[in-house]
Amino acid sequence: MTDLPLIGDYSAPTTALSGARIGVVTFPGTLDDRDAARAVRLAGGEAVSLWHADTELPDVDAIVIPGGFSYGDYLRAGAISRFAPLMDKIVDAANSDAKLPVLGICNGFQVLTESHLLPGSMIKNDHLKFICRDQVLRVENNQTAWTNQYESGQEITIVLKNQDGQYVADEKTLDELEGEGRVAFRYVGWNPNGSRRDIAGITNAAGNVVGLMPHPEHAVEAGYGPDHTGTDGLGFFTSVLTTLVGGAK
Amino acid sequence: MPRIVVDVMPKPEILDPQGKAIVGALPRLGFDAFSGVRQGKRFELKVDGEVTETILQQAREAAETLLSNPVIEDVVNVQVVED
Amino acid sequence: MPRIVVDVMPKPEILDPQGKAIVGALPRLGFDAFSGVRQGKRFELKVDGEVTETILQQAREAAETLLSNPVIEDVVNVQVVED
Amino acid sequence: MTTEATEKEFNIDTVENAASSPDVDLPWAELGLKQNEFDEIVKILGRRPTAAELAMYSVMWSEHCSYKSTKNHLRQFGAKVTDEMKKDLMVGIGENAGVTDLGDGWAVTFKIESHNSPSFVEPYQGAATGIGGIVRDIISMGARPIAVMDPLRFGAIDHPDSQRVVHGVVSGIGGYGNSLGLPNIGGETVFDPIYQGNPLVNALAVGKLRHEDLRLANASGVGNKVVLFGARTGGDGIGGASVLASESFDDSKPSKRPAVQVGDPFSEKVLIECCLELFKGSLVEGIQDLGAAGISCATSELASNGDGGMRVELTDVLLRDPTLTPGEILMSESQERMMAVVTPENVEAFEATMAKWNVEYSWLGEVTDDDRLIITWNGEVIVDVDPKTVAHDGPVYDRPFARPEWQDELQANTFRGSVNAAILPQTGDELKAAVLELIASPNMCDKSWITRQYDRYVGGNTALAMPDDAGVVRVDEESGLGVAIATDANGRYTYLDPYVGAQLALAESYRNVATSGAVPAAVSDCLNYGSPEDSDVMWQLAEGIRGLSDACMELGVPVTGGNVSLYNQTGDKAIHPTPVVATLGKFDDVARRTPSGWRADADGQAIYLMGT
Ligand SMILES: Nc1ncnc2c1ncn2[C@@H]1O[C@H](COP(=O)(O)OP(=O)(O)O)[C@@H](O)[C@H]1O
Repeated sequence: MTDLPLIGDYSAPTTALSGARIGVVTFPGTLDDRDAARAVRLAGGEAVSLWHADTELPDVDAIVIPGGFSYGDYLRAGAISRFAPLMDKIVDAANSDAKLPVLGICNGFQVLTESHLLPGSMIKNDHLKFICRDQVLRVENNQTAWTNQYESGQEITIVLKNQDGQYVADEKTLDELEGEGRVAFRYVGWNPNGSRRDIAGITNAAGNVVGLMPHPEHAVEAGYGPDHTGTDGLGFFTSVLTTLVGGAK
Repeated sequence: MPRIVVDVMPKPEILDPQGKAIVGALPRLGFDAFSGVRQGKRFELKVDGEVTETILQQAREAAETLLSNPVIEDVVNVQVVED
Repeated sequence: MPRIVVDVMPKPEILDPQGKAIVGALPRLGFDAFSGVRQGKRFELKVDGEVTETILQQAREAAETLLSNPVIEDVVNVQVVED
Repeated sequence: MTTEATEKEFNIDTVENAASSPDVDLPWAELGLKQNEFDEIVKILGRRPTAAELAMYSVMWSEHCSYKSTKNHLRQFGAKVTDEMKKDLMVGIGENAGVTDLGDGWAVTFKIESHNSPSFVEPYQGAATGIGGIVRDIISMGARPIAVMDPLRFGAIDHPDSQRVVHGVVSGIGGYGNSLGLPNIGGETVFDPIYQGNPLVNALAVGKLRHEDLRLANASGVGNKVVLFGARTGGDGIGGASVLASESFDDSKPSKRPAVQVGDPFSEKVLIECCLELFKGSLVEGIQDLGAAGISCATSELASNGDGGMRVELTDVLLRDPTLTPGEILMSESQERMMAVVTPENVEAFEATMAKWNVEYSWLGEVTDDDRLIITWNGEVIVDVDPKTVAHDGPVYDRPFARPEWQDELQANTFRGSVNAAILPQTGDELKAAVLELIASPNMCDKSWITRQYDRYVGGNTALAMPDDAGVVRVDEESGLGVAIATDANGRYTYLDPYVGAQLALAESYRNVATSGAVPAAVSDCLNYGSPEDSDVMWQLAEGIRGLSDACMELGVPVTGGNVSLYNQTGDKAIHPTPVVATLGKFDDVARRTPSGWRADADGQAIYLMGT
């Protein structure tokens, strides 16, 4: 406790219950990496900081690409980060037989679509403004590495905050996503950014790569989450730990 | 259908954080031929029918008032494009 | 000094929220001649020296990979401009 | 990527040249200096200043940097304090921001500043760079910024220009603050026609640090290196300084200078992380952010607060615009830059940190053993001054002030005391109409259309933000140690009674912090007033400072820093005197915070009214 934790310097001692090591990626401009690391720790895992410029992927069991404005997001959200040396490794690991679980949150989701790990893309919110609110989502697919601790159809409240959060894809892709059950989350009550078919998050076919715009890592600790109480986001992190110890449904 | 293209660029003396971020990224991707990048906006205004001088004049005015912020941007081009 | 201009526009089938906002604002300001607006990006890449075919090819590749996202955007133009 | 001298050769006005050409006409008036001030500079130097020296003195002796009209009054903040009030004060007024001990080896630093007139000219960028500037103040204390707040004053909500200003300012604050990953934990939004041409954009930042990480802006240790890092230097914010083009006495007029500054929050975010890494490795001895007056301020402050002098080569500054003249480089206000002092042993580690974060830097010079600030251009001396005369010994004015003739009438003619009292609502229907009118007023209505454009969750430590009257952030995750902050002001009260109005602003923010459950511990203030050259305004200002300092004494909380924004007026119509007061309170565990906002799930709970 004596030192201020730095970005890229939040790895916890190896006391984690499951022993699972979850990497959290930091790009220049990443903002929510320490929040994601905290969420991993609160769920019982060990957070390992990963630096965008690293050319090797250390020994980790899963990866979170957190939110923020990497490289300022001036060009397109996630456009420049996608080319980080570490991203090549992450793409390979996610596509490998081992199917490394990868969660992209907000800017991380944008990085995943720019890297073609997930289809579609994000454009500016339909109302053109940044929006920060407590958002209700419905869990549409609880079979992924990151959602297995939720009930199918369960409604959860987590934080939404973004500028470029409108999910778009062509109709064919959208139909495919729906048909294959790959829409993982949908906005409930109000669509806060104009996303096609109220899509808040999606998964790849194998269920190891999940991306969503809202922020589960901001809803893991009572007192600091939505309306200062909610902890509905913790399930993402307990899900992946459950997957890793072989206990997924 | 004809369109009027309006190009708006950040003023040369103004810092362009977008261009700066791109110019930093290009060489990492092996694109080493560029010594500077600036990012501006391109608007395409659709016109139903013929582009008269009055309409072009409207586009020029819209470019100066709504489409650009004269404090930090220049309208570098207003031009009719036929498809 | 020559520059290479790259123009990127949102794909026609993708809704363009910025263009939509502009098309709503124009008539309020008395600009009633336009039936649609789309907002894209214009990049100016500075080249020190002459623009060779290799450099132009680099610009085309940068346009397709970094400067645009083919899922939502089209590169509509890559062109050398001399000052 | 270190040093890269400019090719450009100017016909430089050296110290030698100045000594041998005493009669050259200098544009001191255009640079805002008065005859007596110019004479004083000549007296200090024993010769005419060079163009570059003139540039430095003119910006550093401006109202904005020298507090020349308010210094005599502001002294009360330092004088009216007891030992008890100073108990937790680690750094008081005078540094970039005050530092308050929080216990357990933790400290917090906070400060509020204005960015009013730039925000009127270009609302988005003006407000954005306002956030950027105050955040750099916090970093330069050795702290990690942890939250921002934004008290705002706009003109009438239905005035044609308000849309431009309001939406620009709000999205600028969000655009910059959100990109830095700093939660916005509160602020104020007031609409009043009095602010039509002079909106107030005040920005507050708070940071946390371990005691041992505290850094001050001083250059000590002979032979230590001086480095400038972050963004390149452009012609930003040197509008008036273009007259210095004449310093080159040649015909190659510089190219255009930017009318406004554009912020680059990404660069600032990287700068924050990079600075924290420098602090953690103890790689810098002293550090100073570059704000108003840029390199002039950074070099003269660092040198005068240290125990030696400083020598700097100006052609080593990395430029965005190669046509800048030396004077312009000294005055440039380009954003997202810092200056630091590094020991020779740490140079390599410093460079490695810069490389990791991909931040540009250049070594400009070193700390010397005399007490001169010497600035050279290609080796030729263009500035040779005692840095204290630039940074601290600027002019001080006792501006005349007097209670305005109209003040009595204004007070007599208040609602209750006047004929207007007769129209106070009496019947149920009248009361209903009055209530409806009140809740429809833009000042009373829901502000979530603003606050939802701000990220209040980032960092995971926000315990209270909107709709609560105080923002609360946790500082230490293990113990729950934290702070509450509220900013308040009421321009109309202060107009009616400048002394009591300032006290009411303090009382309100103090109450808001106290009711959140925190123990009020420190105050920062942003004094927004009209022209000090108007004796009515000067009286409002004098009364405001006297009122606030008396009240701080009464409540036992010290003022640890702040900012004065003057000349907020259109023609001779000044804004209402608006002293915005921020109170910071301490929590030993933020888990005990008490929300004040009405909550949907509070049905059935009792409501009590306390006090008189
Ligand atoms: N410009 C602003 N920036 C951030 N928060 C703001 C701003 N304006 C208002 N707020 C927040 O919105 C909430 C309601 O504000 P307001 O209506 O002024 O409350 P009150 O009247 O109780 O002071 C408060 O939490 C306040 O901090």
